[in-house]
Amino acid sequence: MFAYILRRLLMLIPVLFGISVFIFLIMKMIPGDVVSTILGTEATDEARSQLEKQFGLNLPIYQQYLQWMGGVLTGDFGVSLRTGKPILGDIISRFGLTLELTLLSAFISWIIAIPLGIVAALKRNTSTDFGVRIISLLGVSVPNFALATLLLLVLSLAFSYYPPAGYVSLFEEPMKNLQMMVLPAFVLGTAMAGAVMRMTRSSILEVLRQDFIRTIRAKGASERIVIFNHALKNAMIPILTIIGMQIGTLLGGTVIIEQIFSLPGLGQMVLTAINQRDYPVVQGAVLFIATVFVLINLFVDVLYSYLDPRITYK
Amino acid sequence: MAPILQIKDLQIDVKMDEEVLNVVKNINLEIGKREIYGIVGESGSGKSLTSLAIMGLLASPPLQVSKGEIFFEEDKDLLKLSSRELRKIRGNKISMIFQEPMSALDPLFTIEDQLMESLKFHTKLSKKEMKRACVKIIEKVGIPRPEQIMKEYPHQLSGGMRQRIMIAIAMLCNPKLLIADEPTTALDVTIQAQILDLMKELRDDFETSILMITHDLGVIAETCQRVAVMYAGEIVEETDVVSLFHRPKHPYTKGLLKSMVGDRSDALYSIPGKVPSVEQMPKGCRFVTRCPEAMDICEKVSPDDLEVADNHRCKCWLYQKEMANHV
Amino acid sequence: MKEIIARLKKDKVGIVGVIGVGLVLVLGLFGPWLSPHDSTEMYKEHMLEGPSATYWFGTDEFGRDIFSRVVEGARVSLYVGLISVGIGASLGFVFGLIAGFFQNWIDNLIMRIMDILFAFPDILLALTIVAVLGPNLENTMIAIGIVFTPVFTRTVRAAVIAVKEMEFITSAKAIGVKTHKVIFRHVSPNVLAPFIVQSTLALSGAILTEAALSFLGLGIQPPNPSWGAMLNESRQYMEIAPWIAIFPALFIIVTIFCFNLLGDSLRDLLDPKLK
Amino acid sequence: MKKNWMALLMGIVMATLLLSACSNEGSSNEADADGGSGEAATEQVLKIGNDQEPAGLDPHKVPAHSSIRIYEKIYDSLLTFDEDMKVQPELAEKWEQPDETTYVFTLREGVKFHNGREMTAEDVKYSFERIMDEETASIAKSYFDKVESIEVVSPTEIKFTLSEPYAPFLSYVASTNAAIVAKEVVEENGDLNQAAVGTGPFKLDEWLPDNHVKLSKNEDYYKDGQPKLDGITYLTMKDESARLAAIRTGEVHVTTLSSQSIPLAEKSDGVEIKSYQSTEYSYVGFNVNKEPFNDVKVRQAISLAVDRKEVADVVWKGDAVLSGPIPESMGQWAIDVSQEELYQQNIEKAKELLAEAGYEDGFETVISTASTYTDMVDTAQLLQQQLEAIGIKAEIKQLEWGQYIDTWTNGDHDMLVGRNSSGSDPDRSIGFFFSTDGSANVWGFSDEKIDQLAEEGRTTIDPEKRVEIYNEAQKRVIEQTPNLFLVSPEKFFIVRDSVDNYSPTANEPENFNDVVIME
Amino acid sequence: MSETLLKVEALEKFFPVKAGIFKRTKGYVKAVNDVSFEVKAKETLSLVGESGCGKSTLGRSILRILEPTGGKVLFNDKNILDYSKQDLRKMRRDMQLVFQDPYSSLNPRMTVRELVSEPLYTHFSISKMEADQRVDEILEKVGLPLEHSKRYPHQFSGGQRQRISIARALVLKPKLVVADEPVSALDVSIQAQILKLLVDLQEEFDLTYLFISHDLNVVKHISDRVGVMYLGKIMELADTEALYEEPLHPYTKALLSAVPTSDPLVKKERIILKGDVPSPTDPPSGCPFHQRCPLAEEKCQNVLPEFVQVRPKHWVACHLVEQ
Repeated sequence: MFAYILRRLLMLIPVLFGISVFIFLIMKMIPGDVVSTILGTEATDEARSQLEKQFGLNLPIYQQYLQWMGGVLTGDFGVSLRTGKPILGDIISRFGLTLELTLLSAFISWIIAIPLGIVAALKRNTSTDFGVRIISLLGVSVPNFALATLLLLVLSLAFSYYPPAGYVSLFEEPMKNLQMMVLPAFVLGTAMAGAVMRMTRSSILEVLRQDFIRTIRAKGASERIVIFNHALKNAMIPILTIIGMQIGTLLGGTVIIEQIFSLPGLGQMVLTAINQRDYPVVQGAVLFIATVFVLINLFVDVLYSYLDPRITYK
Repeated sequence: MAPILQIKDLQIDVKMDEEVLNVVKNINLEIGKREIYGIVGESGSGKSLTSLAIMGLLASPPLQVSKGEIFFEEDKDLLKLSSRELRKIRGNKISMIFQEPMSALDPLFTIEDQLMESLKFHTKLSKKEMKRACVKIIEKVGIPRPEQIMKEYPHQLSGGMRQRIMIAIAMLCNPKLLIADEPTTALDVTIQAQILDLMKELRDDFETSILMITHDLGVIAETCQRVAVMYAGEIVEETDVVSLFHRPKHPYTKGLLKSMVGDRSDALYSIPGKVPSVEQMPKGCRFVTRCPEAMDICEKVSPDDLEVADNHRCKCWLYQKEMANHV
Repeated sequence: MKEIIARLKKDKVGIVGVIGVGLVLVLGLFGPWLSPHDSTEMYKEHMLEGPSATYWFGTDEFGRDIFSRVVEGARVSLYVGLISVGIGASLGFVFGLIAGFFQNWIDNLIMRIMDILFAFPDILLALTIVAVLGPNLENTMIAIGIVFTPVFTRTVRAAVIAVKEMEFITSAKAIGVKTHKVIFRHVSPNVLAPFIVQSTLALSGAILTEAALSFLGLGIQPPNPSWGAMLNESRQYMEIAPWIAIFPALFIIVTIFCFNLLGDSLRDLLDPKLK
Repeated sequence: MKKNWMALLMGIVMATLLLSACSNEGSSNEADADGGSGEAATEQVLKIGNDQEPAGLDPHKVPAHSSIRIYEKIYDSLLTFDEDMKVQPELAEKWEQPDETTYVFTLREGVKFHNGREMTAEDVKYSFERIMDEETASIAKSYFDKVESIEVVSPTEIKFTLSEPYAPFLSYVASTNAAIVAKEVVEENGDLNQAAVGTGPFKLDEWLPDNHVKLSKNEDYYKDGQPKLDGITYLTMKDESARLAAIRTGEVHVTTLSSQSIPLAEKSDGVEIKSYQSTEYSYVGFNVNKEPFNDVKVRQAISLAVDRKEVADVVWKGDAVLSGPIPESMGQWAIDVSQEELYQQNIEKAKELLAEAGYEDGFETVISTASTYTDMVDTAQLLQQQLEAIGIKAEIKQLEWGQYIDTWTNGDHDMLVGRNSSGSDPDRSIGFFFSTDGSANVWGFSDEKIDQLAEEGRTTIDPEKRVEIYNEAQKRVIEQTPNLFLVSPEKFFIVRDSVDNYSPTANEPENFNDVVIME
Repeated sequence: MSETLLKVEALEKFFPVKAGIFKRTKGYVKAVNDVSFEVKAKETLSLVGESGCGKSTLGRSILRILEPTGGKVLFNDKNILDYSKQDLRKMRRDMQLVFQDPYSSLNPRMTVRELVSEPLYTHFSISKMEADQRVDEILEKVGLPLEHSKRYPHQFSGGQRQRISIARALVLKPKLVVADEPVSALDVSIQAQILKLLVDLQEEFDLTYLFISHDLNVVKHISDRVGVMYLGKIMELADTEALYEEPLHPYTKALLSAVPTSDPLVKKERIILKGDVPSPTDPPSGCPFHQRCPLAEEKCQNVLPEFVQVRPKHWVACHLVEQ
């Protein structure tokens, strides 16, 4: 197991290297650059070249890459070209928010989707099943931003409610933080719920067809035990795969929701940085997100073997 | 002696879309105490469905028992019990083992978990007592080092071991009836011999009746006292094992015995054709399409299940000729 | 195929999906003939009017007919969906087939590249690709296509590996069938099922991704409508002129809904285990 | 049992919802109380819903509006503007001009930096030298190209010597980008993006990007009794619907909204709309090096084809006025453009001009615009429609912001919809954008007459003469149409009723020095 | 019945077991371990053994569907392990494989005609008419109605599918057919049909069978000679009658005794073996069977018995069998 984890971590190296090259090149290829976005309509040639020199943009491209990579490898992600803040610290503090949002929305999607999925599976092809599938599909079908806007509108008009402004972290003011996070997490959660529900339904059905379910029934187990002690645990692996992928996707995919709910998360950071061509920020943040994504996948894989003794990694 | 299990006129139907089709019909049999009773038949003959009906484990819908009675210990009609009452009997007084030991155990739980579960449902023993009972039964089914085995997961065991564990689970609560649905089909011959041996031993020790369901006449010859031959959802012949092998009556049984390859004669024999599907069941005798001795009557009217010799029932017009002439 | 159609007939949910997808396709194909107005024509004296006999779904802030825009949007959204999924699916199919069949260094190379793309957050990947290529509909489709490629590659690869284990592949080899024929005649037709299912589901994903990109100001260029862009533009008017939001939203929901129903049904229909 | 399980689940969901419902109870009560009595609230922190994230806080380096609105409260300059855009004393109590090229400023005494140190003439010298230093890459460097030397006469007196007469000098000194900074702070931090120490009414407490900027009261502010607030919190809310919801529920005190949402805000209880005429104007830039826009007739034809009133009505919901290169809010400098011939929509004449230029059947072109700003995208759409009338078929190309700026600088476009800020001196509006060597002349435009007028405007000190020069220059620019000037929009602040003593003006839209928050 | 068609010499197929961070090879599963035998033209040689004994791997290694790791396979006196890919492909015309599972061994997306004609198109440039004719011929031979040739495999029963499989293998008129458990997935009454078909076809086409099975009854019926495999090795090889009537190896004896009788009145003497087959990753030293052998001696634990001819045409690998 240890060797497996180590091997996966080693495999991370080429992938991360690839990502670093890819993001670096792509940032260079995007039209527009940081200097013109900083100077805007005030740009003069000398100001431009001065800034380029300051940012090291006058160097050959490979040197820029090596310089950046050298820093990253020693834990120095550099400073933002716009704010002058150290990037890594910023990434980590914003990652906290994005991670919380991700986990909270995942949690919301589970408490919606898994019970519904079980119900749909048990009542397969009945009107209950169709009803559940329709509800869960609705969540997937509405673009996030529309649902978010609608929620803000309805809550502010009908209940004169707006989540507290000015983000505080969970550790500073837990209640305030939760109030801020519930709505965005709900919007994201409903979008995830459909896929989780679908997977729960089909894998429960799949498990219920297995021989060992018959054995358990033959032992005299009640349906409750069959479903919750056995079927659900066995169905968890494909569900987990979906969840793992969704969590990974959410890490960088909450941009829109962060923006609408004014949350200073990682997505916002990257988006702003892309717009401002703040290269080291984009590069650092994407590399970070990708690393976390790969680690989450690894974690999910390790979790499989914890859930399923048949899966042993060597 | 009173039978432990008595099936009367059991009929099982399958509901497909709009129509209801019959899959098992006119099942009558009695299993005595300490008896090993065999049901033999090819795949699709309805033998497994019959066993599942006894357990109350038919996948319903689409399957349903549409007629008949199953008496357990003389007075309890299993078909009339509530699901709660039935659960109390399942795994306790009647237990069952299945064909595929590979897939019949929950892969995510240890052997201990799966053994204990049964005890939790049916006894009020303390954890310690339960564990002791588990160790005892594992030893009983011939597995060395029970403590170690109990910590393992099914996939860590060989097929033969798993089938032993299945038997251990089935025997845990000292059942009156053990239903064994093709218990050795997936096993190698040497392991099959071990398992059959074990089952006979357990029958003696626990005084359990066994309903042995198999497609293998060899297994029947080795273990059973009485046999029912099933074809296309019906029992076509029912008698003691010696009569069946030496004095078969039904053309299907005869064909089956003849087609046991290798052992008897050098000429390969096979029953022509194939088992009719549920949708295309013949109106009369269900074997008529493959029967070498078929008569006109066979196509039109289904024969009765009659006693043709002592303790020997057969469902064939050949033995009801007078009646056939009357119809 | 006949059998699938026969079974689909019994699947009521699937039929709803097929009909829905059919209607949307009709809308997309014959849209221009159906719509009473030009989708970009501004009727300035009729700005922000509610649904009426002339403007069935009302008008937007420029006085454009929402119905015509929704109909035109169907074409655009479907176009985006089909082309981008087409790009992602074909790339994924080829890569997955190669990677899964050979399972050697090529597999490793392809899969690592896919890992790289996969580890890139979807929206950000699309965003950067569009930013590099320049924002217009074609580039948006390319971007979404690239975003979808890793998923398809993985799906196809997994299916190929499963199929490769089947005896009929060994059988073909034993007969002496050449490798490329084994891939095309024996492997690829048998990985189509998960591939088709993935495609239907990806279609709705593509429509949503286009909507998300519209929110970020990328995607289709105004004044041409896509449902996502319309919905995004409507956000400011949700309160005073809800019809601007409701109709495109309704069409997105129904379309995605039907594609999902269809995908679900296909999944069930094509799954040999459920036969 | 299954039911219990479901019930538990429903319970969790309900509890979560209740939790948010309870809190909304709290905040709505607060909101109700807002308009009530006339008592000053205990917490005097103004919460502003900020539509854009500041791009840095160094006043010498960052020209973005989103940054200026914040650092203008932290820093002061030597001079400032009044409502008529005339320069007034600020850190400099008074100034003299012994000759055309010499300026002597007398500093206000006892003004302290936020770190407690008193501001002196040395700081002023340092600040201007920092701006003029190439290394700084200051955006204001070009403002002071004509400065020959800076001399500290006494701790409270400083003398600037220019190489030649330069009329805009004082307005540039009044610019926020010429803020007076403390030398030791720059040296300690390298630049002023993280540390901000000025002499302004508010001090920087904290800047968390994409979250908030917190300012607190400068107790030692040189103007007595100001500011009245204890602090200002800028909450970043990029999404308009979020800002609307937040101002409606009282979660923020002040915010900005686009014209589209103004009617909604007007309907809401407890808020007031405050508007002012901005110094911005919307325009279409032509690539005058490229066919067909190299022909002035084509540009004039487009000017005649466009209905500017419609732009004001549709894009700005009527809250915008026609504008030339110098918008109306520039007071004395602006001319009345409504009577200009090229501002009268005349399709016939436009077609004639096009035909003269050889484009009888019109032509195809591309209108580029920034996707970030809805008004630009809307303007582009409207123009596209209007130009169809004279046979010009335009395709719209939305550009992401970074790319837009790039396109703008490289002149890589046909027509480009944009919005300009006219700055504080007409030299910027004319010379900066349209003289041949103007820093922001990205259009490749060159006109001798304009060059000459720009030069005159720069060197003529007499204000009345300058007005005349710039009147002529404006007419010439409009006639040559290097840019198509459209409208100058009103800007809106949506303000809770509880905010007292706040009235935005074009020169200082966000002066919160007198603001008090009432119960 | 004298000419040797196939000669296998010291054939080995080891699968590497990989482990560790860099997936180094940590050992081998010796699925086929030093196996030698001959098959004469037109005879049927059967290999029997329990699951995991390596019989299928052996069959596939002979056909080079799995690449053997050592030894020789002489087909018509030429070592096919030396063949280039191209030569090998040509040679496949003469060596065919029939599979156990009639469900997975036929491409579900091809019709019967496509399936059966594929080998023809692969090996000959042949007109469609000619191909159709040959397909029709073989379909008739294997007893499939011609009108079913446009159907897909799933529309057939297991027995019929096995007929399709056989047709596909025989349409090339091969010399050697390796039949890997061709009837074990079928119902008893169908088994006999297929076996009968195989026997008939052998006579008609002069085929040589290498028949792989775990079912001693089936093997007894159709084989000329039988080899018994255990843990990757052949333990005993003899004429069918000799093997069944006078088995020499203790394992063969146990195996035969474990086969259920077909007469309830006959009570056989049972040899019940202890435990399971050991893992081929870690085979026991000495005789691979010694741990379960009721007669094992000390020598058996340490010394690998040689595979020697102890009687005419009767080979055994056991220390306890005297020559």
